[in-house]
Amino acid sequence: MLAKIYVTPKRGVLDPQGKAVAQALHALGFAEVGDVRIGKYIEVRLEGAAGEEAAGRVREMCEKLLANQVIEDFRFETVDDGGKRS
Amino acid sequence: MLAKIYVTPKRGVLDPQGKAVAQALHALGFAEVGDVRIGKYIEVRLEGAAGEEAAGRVREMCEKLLANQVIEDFRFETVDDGGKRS
Amino acid sequence: MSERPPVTVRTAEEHGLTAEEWEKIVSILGRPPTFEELGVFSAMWSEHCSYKSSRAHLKSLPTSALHVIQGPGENAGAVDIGDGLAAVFKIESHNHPSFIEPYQGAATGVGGILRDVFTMGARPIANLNSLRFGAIDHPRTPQLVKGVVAGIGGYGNCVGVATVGGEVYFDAGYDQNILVNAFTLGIARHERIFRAAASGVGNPVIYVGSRTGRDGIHGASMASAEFAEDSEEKRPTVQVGDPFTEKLLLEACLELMESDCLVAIQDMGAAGLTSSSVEMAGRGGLGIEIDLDRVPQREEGMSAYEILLSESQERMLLVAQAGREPDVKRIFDKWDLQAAVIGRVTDDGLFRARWHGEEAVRIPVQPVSMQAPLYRRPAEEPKNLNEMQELSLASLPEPRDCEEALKKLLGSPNLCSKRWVYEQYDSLVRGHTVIGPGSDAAVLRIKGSARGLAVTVDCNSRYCLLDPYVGAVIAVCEASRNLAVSGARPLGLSDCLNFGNPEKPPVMWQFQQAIAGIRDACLSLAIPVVSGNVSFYNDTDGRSIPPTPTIAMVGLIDDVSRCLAQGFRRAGDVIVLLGRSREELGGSEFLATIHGQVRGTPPWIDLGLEKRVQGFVRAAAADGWLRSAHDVSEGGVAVALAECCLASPDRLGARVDLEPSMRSDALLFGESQSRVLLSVDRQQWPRLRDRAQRDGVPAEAIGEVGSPHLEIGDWIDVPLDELAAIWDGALERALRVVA
Amino acid sequence: MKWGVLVFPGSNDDQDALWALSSVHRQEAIPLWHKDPDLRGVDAVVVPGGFSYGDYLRCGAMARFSPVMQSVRAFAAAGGIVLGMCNGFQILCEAGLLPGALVRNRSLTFVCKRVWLRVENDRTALTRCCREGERLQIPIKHGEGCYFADESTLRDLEARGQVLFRYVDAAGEATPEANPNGALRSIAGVMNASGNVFGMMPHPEHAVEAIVGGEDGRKLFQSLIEELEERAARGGGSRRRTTGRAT
Ligand SMILES: Nc1ncnc2c1ncn2[C@@H]1O[C@H](COP(=O)(O)OP(=O)(O)O)[C@@H](O)[C@H]1O
Ligand SMILES: [Mg+2]
Repeated sequence: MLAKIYVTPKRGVLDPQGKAVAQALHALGFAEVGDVRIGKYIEVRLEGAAGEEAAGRVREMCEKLLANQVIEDFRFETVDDGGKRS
Repeated sequence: MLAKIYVTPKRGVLDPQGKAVAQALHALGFAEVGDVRIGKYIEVRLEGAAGEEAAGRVREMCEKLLANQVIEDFRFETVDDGGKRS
Repeated sequence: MSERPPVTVRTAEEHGLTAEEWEKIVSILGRPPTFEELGVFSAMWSEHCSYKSSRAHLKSLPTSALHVIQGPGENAGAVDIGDGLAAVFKIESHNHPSFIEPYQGAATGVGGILRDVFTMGARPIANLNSLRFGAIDHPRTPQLVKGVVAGIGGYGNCVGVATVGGEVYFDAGYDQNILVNAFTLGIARHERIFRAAASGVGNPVIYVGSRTGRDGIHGASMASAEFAEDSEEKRPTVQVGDPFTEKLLLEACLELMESDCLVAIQDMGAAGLTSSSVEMAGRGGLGIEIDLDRVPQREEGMSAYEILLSESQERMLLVAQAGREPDVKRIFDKWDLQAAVIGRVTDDGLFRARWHGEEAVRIPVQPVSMQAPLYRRPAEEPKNLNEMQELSLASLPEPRDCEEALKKLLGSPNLCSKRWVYEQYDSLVRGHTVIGPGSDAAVLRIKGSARGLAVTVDCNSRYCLLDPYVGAVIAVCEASRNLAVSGARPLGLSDCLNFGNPEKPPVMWQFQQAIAGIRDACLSLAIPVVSGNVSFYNDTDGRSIPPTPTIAMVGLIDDVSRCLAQGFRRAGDVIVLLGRSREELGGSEFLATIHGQVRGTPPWIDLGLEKRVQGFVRAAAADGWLRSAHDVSEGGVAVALAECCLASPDRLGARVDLEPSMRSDALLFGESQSRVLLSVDRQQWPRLRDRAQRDGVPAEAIGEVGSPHLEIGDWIDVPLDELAAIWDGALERALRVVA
Repeated sequence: MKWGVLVFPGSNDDQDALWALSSVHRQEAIPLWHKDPDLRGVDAVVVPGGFSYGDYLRCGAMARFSPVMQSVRAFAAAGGIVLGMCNGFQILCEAGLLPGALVRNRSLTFVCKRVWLRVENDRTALTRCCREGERLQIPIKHGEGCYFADESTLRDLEARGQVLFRYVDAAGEATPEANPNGALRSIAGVMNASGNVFGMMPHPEHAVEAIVGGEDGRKLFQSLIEELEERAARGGGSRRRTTGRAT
């Protein structure tokens, strides 16, 4: 199984990375660009795990390690891809 | 419109962060964790843009700036969320 | 601004103000404050901004000397360093934010102190940091250390200011309350030192830097919950640092200071826009009027209260000459920064803030500072002090194997190499670094001059716990000694007084004792205090941290090519021990590491001898008589010798003999003060000995440099490689616990 | 000779490069502001270290779009000498003027220390005052200095002598322990195929004075100075004498 995890800066928390990229895109002529927010995208392969229980474990990983909940939110989805690499 | 962009390390490119996170997860008792790969998740809000053309623009942003194709792959999706914040 | 809740004494109490303070506010205004005004008072009268518990005591510190250009009271202190230049410096704490979010807390701590220094017109050339963490095996420690160190590096490296030194200690007393103290040193030309006093009625007040968000709003969390329907939305958020913007701000401000448009400038630190406005108006004896709607905002729907009290980073407030707004704007445009005129200087002595066309704040400026509360809080010696000070050496068994003890000490987190920490810092950028991290003090050259500056930061909080007066005396002496062994003469110090809750009489007692210690040491060594910071309320669950009066000190070297580092340089040199060794182990690292005890009284210190030793080393260094110098501190002579070997560029060992005049553990590991290890050319030694005798400095040749081993009498004979392996990687090994 | 040192917002070692060139090597050296495409007639361009534009997305990713870089591209295409150090190396890779990319250090931490480099090719404009196999002690300071390129690129680089320096130990061996960032094949610096664009992670501009950490970096600047003088003496003719070695 594959867990796809999205970690994003919390609302209201300054995102200097996003700010800088928005400015750069404007400078490159992408005038239509509004807000940009940059987070992490993490793929975790899980051996032999499945279903509800696996989801619970992924949540735990996020809470314990992958997201810094003081400044970041996270969400995730799990896909059963038969063990193939994405 | 909102573009959700995923930038991931190319296969074969070193991902020391992914390796370190996998190790840390093991140490925390998540024995089921296999490979971990860490990339970027970028949300770009696009004002007044839509459809095919917007997608073309997003592709251009990725190729020009958001991903370095020597080491990274990208993919993206666009969602019309009526201009709401995600 | 309709439908606002009535502001009462209860609201004030929720803002951390007392009933008497509330009465005072009402009498100053002649009416109850608005909600925004209450926010302003609570911020300005907080311990952090008003120093209400410490002010009375800080007055006793010596702050003047002929070379002091700016003492305490401005954003940073400044001392003359010759050639028309001044050294501008200050240390500041960022303890609580770093415990909550170590990376960002430490990063924004560095950002804040950098702004304090460049606000004065100085180009920052060096950063230092003083860190205290809990026990190394406390489950939270590794993450805190990694986060804090990465944050300090992440910010300083990106801004392009070299981080050249610091200290790191581990002690269970900081398990729940780490300390992150950051220091910046800058250089300014005398005539370009800027101050934060507004002047010129009608001059524009200009906001520059990042937009304002809801970051770290003081006291707002509970207060706003009452009237906000969407309280989640308005919760104060952690401050995230943006070092790139800081770099632009630094360059833009320094460029602006070269022009003649600038009247006054102040960074927006604690209590943000409010305190910078009130302080600039207050120092100039004038008023300031601002329009909150014109403040660049990051988020929608911010309230007046939030804009006034936001602590968003990387912002500055300045007063420019009327009519020069376009020049100011041009400079900030060049650096892609915002500059918004948000108000003007007035002659009415009021701080007024308009919002949505109404006046939300109208406060007389002088009373906010002049009538700020001032407390002489009760002080009382801690009940367990006598018991802690008891130590009977007779009951301690002497170590059977001193070599084992040395190895254990060198591998202990407090004495091992801090390389893992300082390699994460760019210690070279801008090319001033003559001696970087890894010696007693860092040494920086002054470009275009033969001179150099030496900087160090020191405090042994174990000594301060056992006797805060003596501990503080030693902190000042050790800092000064670290400068002396680098060849420098101290010019001034900046202190960061980290203590527990001042409302507790034992904490207040520790504080008063420490101040007295700093005062006496400064008077004796003739070192003025030119800036500083007090951090109270470092307690968690009713437990206070050990008193930690951190001392950062800056010194001058007339010929920087004569500066000294601690490592041995040449085989065959004579090793000389200066000072007197006593049989004392109280509060030592040896006692803590080998016997697991923190007790006894700190080492004896004789300020007269201290002064003579320092003067002697400095003079000998200036005359080029010495090859290396190192002060003897934690771990005693044995550890100091090992450090001289390990810091030697060629990893030279040493053969040493010590007169067995006392217990072996006290002889090898005792921490008697005012001692220094020198290495000198054999030819030079007789001359040096005579000079020492003349100067009343005990000096003894104890051995010789050069051997692949460190040998000390019959006690120790160990290959340097073995010591290096223990010492070098110890911190990394200890921290490589689960990420 | 006249040197231009690019200044981006966030450049930090620009002052060090200017100092090394003007105060130490007695060259004429001027800053070139990123918004201005005019190279003001310089004979060589230095892309300095730092954190251009904060390096918030990827190191060097944004700098390459600046007006000055468009001119540098043309300058390089015409055979002009361009040297990128640290962030400058990252920028040149991002701009496609040098092959490969620089990724996060193996340790995941920033690292600042003096390292040993071994000169791999002494027939280049940057190394002509060195001997092949010679060791230089020069500091590094970066968080993303791990050189990466795909296998075939690496093979080409090696075959054409485009690898300039490798990280080595005190004995001159390219061991894994001596590799401070995990760079593939211990590569610390490379040049382009025509031998006029150079990139290296170490900072030679921080190794030009004994009092602040050594003088080994001087040889590299001296090499370029000699190259430029020789070119000038030839009347700006063929700019291609010391190019990549075809082995
Ligand atoms: N947090 C830190 N940041 C930078 N350098 C540090 C830090 N901690 C320790 N160092 C450096 O490591 C060396 C040893 O530190 P320390 O044992 O505290 O020295 P000393 O006892 O002489 O004051 C010093 O050169 C110091 O500057
Ligand atoms: Mg010391």
